[in-house]
Amino acid sequence: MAGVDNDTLQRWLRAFAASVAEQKDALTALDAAIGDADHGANMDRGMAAVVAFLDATPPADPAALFKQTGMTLVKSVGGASGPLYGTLFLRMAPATGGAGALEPDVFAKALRAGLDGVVARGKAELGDKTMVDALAPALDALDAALAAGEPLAEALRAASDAADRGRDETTPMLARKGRASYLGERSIGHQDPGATSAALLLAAAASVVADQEAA
Amino acid sequence: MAGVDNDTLQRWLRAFAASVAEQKDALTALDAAIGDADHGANMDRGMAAVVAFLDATPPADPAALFKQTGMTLVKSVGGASGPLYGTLFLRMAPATGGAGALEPDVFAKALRAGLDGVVARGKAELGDKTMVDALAPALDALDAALAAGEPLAEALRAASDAADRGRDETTPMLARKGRASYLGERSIGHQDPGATSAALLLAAAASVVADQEAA
Amino acid sequence: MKKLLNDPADLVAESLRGVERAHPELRVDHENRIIYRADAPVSGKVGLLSGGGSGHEPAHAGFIGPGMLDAVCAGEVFTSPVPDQMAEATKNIDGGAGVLHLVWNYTGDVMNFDMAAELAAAETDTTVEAVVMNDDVAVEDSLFTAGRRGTGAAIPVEKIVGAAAEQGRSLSELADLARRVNDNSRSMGMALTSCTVPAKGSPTFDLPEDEIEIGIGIHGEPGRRRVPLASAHDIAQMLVDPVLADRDFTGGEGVLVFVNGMGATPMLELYLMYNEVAALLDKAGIVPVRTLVGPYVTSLDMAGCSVTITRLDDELLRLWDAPVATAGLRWGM
Amino acid sequence: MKKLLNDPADLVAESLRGVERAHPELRVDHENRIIYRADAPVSGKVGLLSGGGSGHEPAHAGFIGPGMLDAVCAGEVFTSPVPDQMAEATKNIDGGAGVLHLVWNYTGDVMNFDMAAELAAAETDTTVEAVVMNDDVAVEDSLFTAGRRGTGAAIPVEKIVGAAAEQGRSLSELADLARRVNDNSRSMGMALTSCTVPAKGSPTFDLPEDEIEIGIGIHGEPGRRRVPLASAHDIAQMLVDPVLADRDFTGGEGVLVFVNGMGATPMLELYLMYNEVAALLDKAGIVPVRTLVGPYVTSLDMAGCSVTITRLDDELLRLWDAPVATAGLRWGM
Ligand SMILES: Nc1ncnc2c1ncn2[C@@H]1O[C@H](COP(=O)(O)OP(=O)(O)O)[C@@H](O)[C@H]1O
Ligand SMILES: Nc1ncnc2c1ncn2[C@@H]1O[C@H](COP(=O)(O)OP(=O)(O)O)[C@@H](O)[C@H]1O
Ligand SMILES: [Mg+2]
Ligand SMILES: [Mg+2]
Ligand SMILES: [Mg+2]
Ligand SMILES: [Mg+2]
Repeated sequence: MAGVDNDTLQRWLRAFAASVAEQKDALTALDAAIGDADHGANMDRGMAAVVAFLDATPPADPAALFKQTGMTLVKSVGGASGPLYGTLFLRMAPATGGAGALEPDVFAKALRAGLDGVVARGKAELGDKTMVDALAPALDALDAALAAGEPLAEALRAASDAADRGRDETTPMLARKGRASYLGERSIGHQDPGATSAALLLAAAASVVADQEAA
Repeated sequence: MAGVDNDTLQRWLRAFAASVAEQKDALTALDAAIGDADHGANMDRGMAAVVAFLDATPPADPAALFKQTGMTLVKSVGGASGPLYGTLFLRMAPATGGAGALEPDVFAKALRAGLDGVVARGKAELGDKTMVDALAPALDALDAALAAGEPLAEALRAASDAADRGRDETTPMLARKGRASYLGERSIGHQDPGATSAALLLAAAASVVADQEAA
Repeated sequence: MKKLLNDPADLVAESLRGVERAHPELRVDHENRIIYRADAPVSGKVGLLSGGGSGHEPAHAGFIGPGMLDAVCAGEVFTSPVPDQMAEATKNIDGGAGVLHLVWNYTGDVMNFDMAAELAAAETDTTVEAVVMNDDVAVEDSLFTAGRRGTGAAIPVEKIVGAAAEQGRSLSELADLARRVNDNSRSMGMALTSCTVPAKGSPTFDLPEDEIEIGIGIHGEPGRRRVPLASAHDIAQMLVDPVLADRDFTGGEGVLVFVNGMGATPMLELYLMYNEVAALLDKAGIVPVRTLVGPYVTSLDMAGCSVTITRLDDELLRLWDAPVATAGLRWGM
Repeated sequence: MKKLLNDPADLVAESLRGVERAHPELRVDHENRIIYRADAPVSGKVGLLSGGGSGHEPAHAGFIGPGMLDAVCAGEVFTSPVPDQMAEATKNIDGGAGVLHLVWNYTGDVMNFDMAAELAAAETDTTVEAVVMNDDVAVEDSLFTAGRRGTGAAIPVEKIVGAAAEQGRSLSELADLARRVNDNSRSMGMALTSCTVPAKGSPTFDLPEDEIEIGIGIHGEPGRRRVPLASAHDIAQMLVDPVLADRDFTGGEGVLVFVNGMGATPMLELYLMYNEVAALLDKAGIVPVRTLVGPYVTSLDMAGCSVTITRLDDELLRLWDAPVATAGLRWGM
């Protein structure tokens, strides 16, 4: 394949938006248990705004797409997830190097830059029970699979599986960042909402790239 | 018998206090349906205060007893029932003519003076769904029985039965006085709390006078 | 029942201790449950007395102070205070110009205030006048009922008469003014939920999740009718229509619009309601020149709201704007 | 869910329309959801900006006006506003002396205000400082958490800094003052019930009739621990003890005691709580010189309360007493 093109990336964001919309109540229910019951509404409001600009004026290349996605999320989400997801996409933009379609390693590097942005902004470490616990193992798995020569679709599948595992592993963790940290020990036993939405992001990527390759 | 003596009248008030205490929640439940859920608490507070002065400094004669009962109720009950029950007893006092024990017709006249006071204060007519609907038929029955030559105990039994019937008859009435009147048609189908406590007052009288005669 | 209290029987007494501790500008007679302006009686000024059952906070004690009331009597929850309290308060706020009783129209309150006036007349030489406030249009056919309830109108009546009393107006002038503000006011309320009287321990009535009560008072009682849960837009219509049908509010300097929270309704929702109410008034050509939004006359933990409209003329507007310093309403000082 | 609203998605927008209609002394930018003092920017004065999620009314818009804030940004219910709003507001309240961001310590609010400051720096030449308010002692081990939440301290911080800003103090002086008031303040809250976020439509958590949450924040979240329903007396102890354990409140001019209602708790109960709290402070030799009792920082329709103690020195006391004219706090003007 000639890398992930702009259309596929837009399909990725649309697929993510669709699964966020579908999982909205589930995400909010997770946030009700250890937070303030708005993660589903927050992410859905943001991704609906992203879909709206995709419909109206789809950006011309991946850098513009990521930048506008990041800006839109920052502008429309609020809360903790707005700056974090916003930063993730804002940092991905320059990492594309202006390419019209992203080679697998460029896509992976862009995602890594995004994660670094999330960590820089939120200061969360692995094990703090946040979205980082889904994103970090996912990007490690992606890098490892690409290094092992696997095609992007397979590598993203591995990344998505790792994100799911990372998400599941947040359940027994004690939260140390975000609102859930206020609960102390009582945060144990609940799955982190942000890790859950992050796993949806990886799953959407795996699915649209697999479709692109199949097409 | 030599009329209702001061001791019996005090037993009457104590018996009324006891049944109000026992029926407190039931009276409040009736008031919750068409009023503001305080009639049981109001009457219980007032009658407990009456019992307290009976324990501490029992008045020397019926006039003093009724006056202090009336003043105590006015001072401690509040709401609509405080002035009404208070006035009932305050008006009974002078109607005793200063007697140490009340002949049946004097007792009946005192009660009638009390009812007149209630009507003067509250302006309720028969059928307005108030305590008057229990008190008025009761005193009519009392007068009729005494006129027919029945002994006081029997006559009070008849009065108590008439109060009970009057109380029951408030259920289908549309309230025109007090809080229940705000409900309009919706007051229909509920028994009036004040008529219910008034029926307890007559029942207590019938019971203590029967005991006095039996003794 | 989940409430912040110790023994429900002590609720009013303990809450008054809190009022006393929190407000050095007030004086509390605990035995008689009277709350005074610390500087009462104000010499030469007509004393203004109100009061009623507890559970309506900030009414009534929240409206004592310069520019408003001189004292209030507190009853048990939802139960009128008693004549002795009122007579004692009347005596103590008489600065030589008489005392005006501002009475919320409920059978119990009216009868107790009547008896208090009789007592005061018998025991002292204080001149007492009483004005009964009765603004609630939910009570129709007032000839066949205890008459319209006193609800939100008490706030403009007490505020405006309070300002006029500070100017040194006479007892009869103030009584006329109170009647005028009352006549210029109409209210209508609704409940999303009932409330729990602590001594009872459970809600006064049950209201299913999909129904509301229209035409309630301020005592947790059921209203005039039960309707399906509706949008704020439709609820505003159900409140404003009967108010406007009952009185002409055009003309004058405009109106005071008072959207009152019943206790448990967040301000976020009250402002949304105000938006709906203001839009309806706009359509009717009625001009809100002053606004009050918030929980002022509550019914314990009831969720819901009421709307009071008061027509203002130039004089009433000036008196509304005059300085006031109470726990519940304060400006200009 | 029973609430006064139309579409839950429009709640914040429609409520802001109501705020605009009810308060001619405020100006509302609906597109950006910013509420301003109508006369902002005040030339020569440092602009004070705060804000946060909606659902805490009267916080935040209730504290805009002379002597307090210049603007606030409103987020969705319980969701921090976004950097664009904050940057826009910052620009518009800069009277030439810079802008102070008073930030409630929540991850989202802090990150969004950070980004706003970056934006403002990039787009304009406004000097911005930010002070984070974090007074909630329920959050222990703050090294291993997002840090203590900002709760009731915001009221004294915003009031005192607002008064100082009117005096023309510089941005850095005001930032120091804000930090000082924050450092002098500690809070602890509890919930009798959860609350219902309209977009969710059911309570955030379930709390059985016989249990309460101790150590809650202001977002309807569960607290630090769940305990059996207790008397007001015992609850006061559970709130006051950790506050006093965390900081010495003796000395100075005394303290400001702020008993805050979470939204659905009647004032009758709040005054009773104040009585309990004051008794405990008395025992500890702490002198309340100023008091605030009422719903000021709410959590929608949550029942419960929080206690905030702020140590006042002579300067802080004078600034607290200085005139203020906002919808939520007003005196001296
Ligand atoms: N400091 C942080 N670093 C990374 N992720 C975080 C941090 N704080 C919170 N999160 C993530 O944000 C999620 C909550 O997002 P959301 O509910 O939308 O915002 P808020 O907590 O402001 O209501 C958490 O589940 C967590 O995964
Ligand atoms: N005008 C009246 N005349 C006679 N009885 C009345 C009148 N108004 C109310 N009542 C009686 O008072 C009862 C209610 O008493 P209570 O609940 O104690 O007072 P409140 O209505 O002030 O809460 C009613 O059930 C009715 O019987
Ligand atoms: Mg959240
Ligand atoms: Mg009653
Ligand atoms: Mg009552
Ligand atoms: Mg949030």
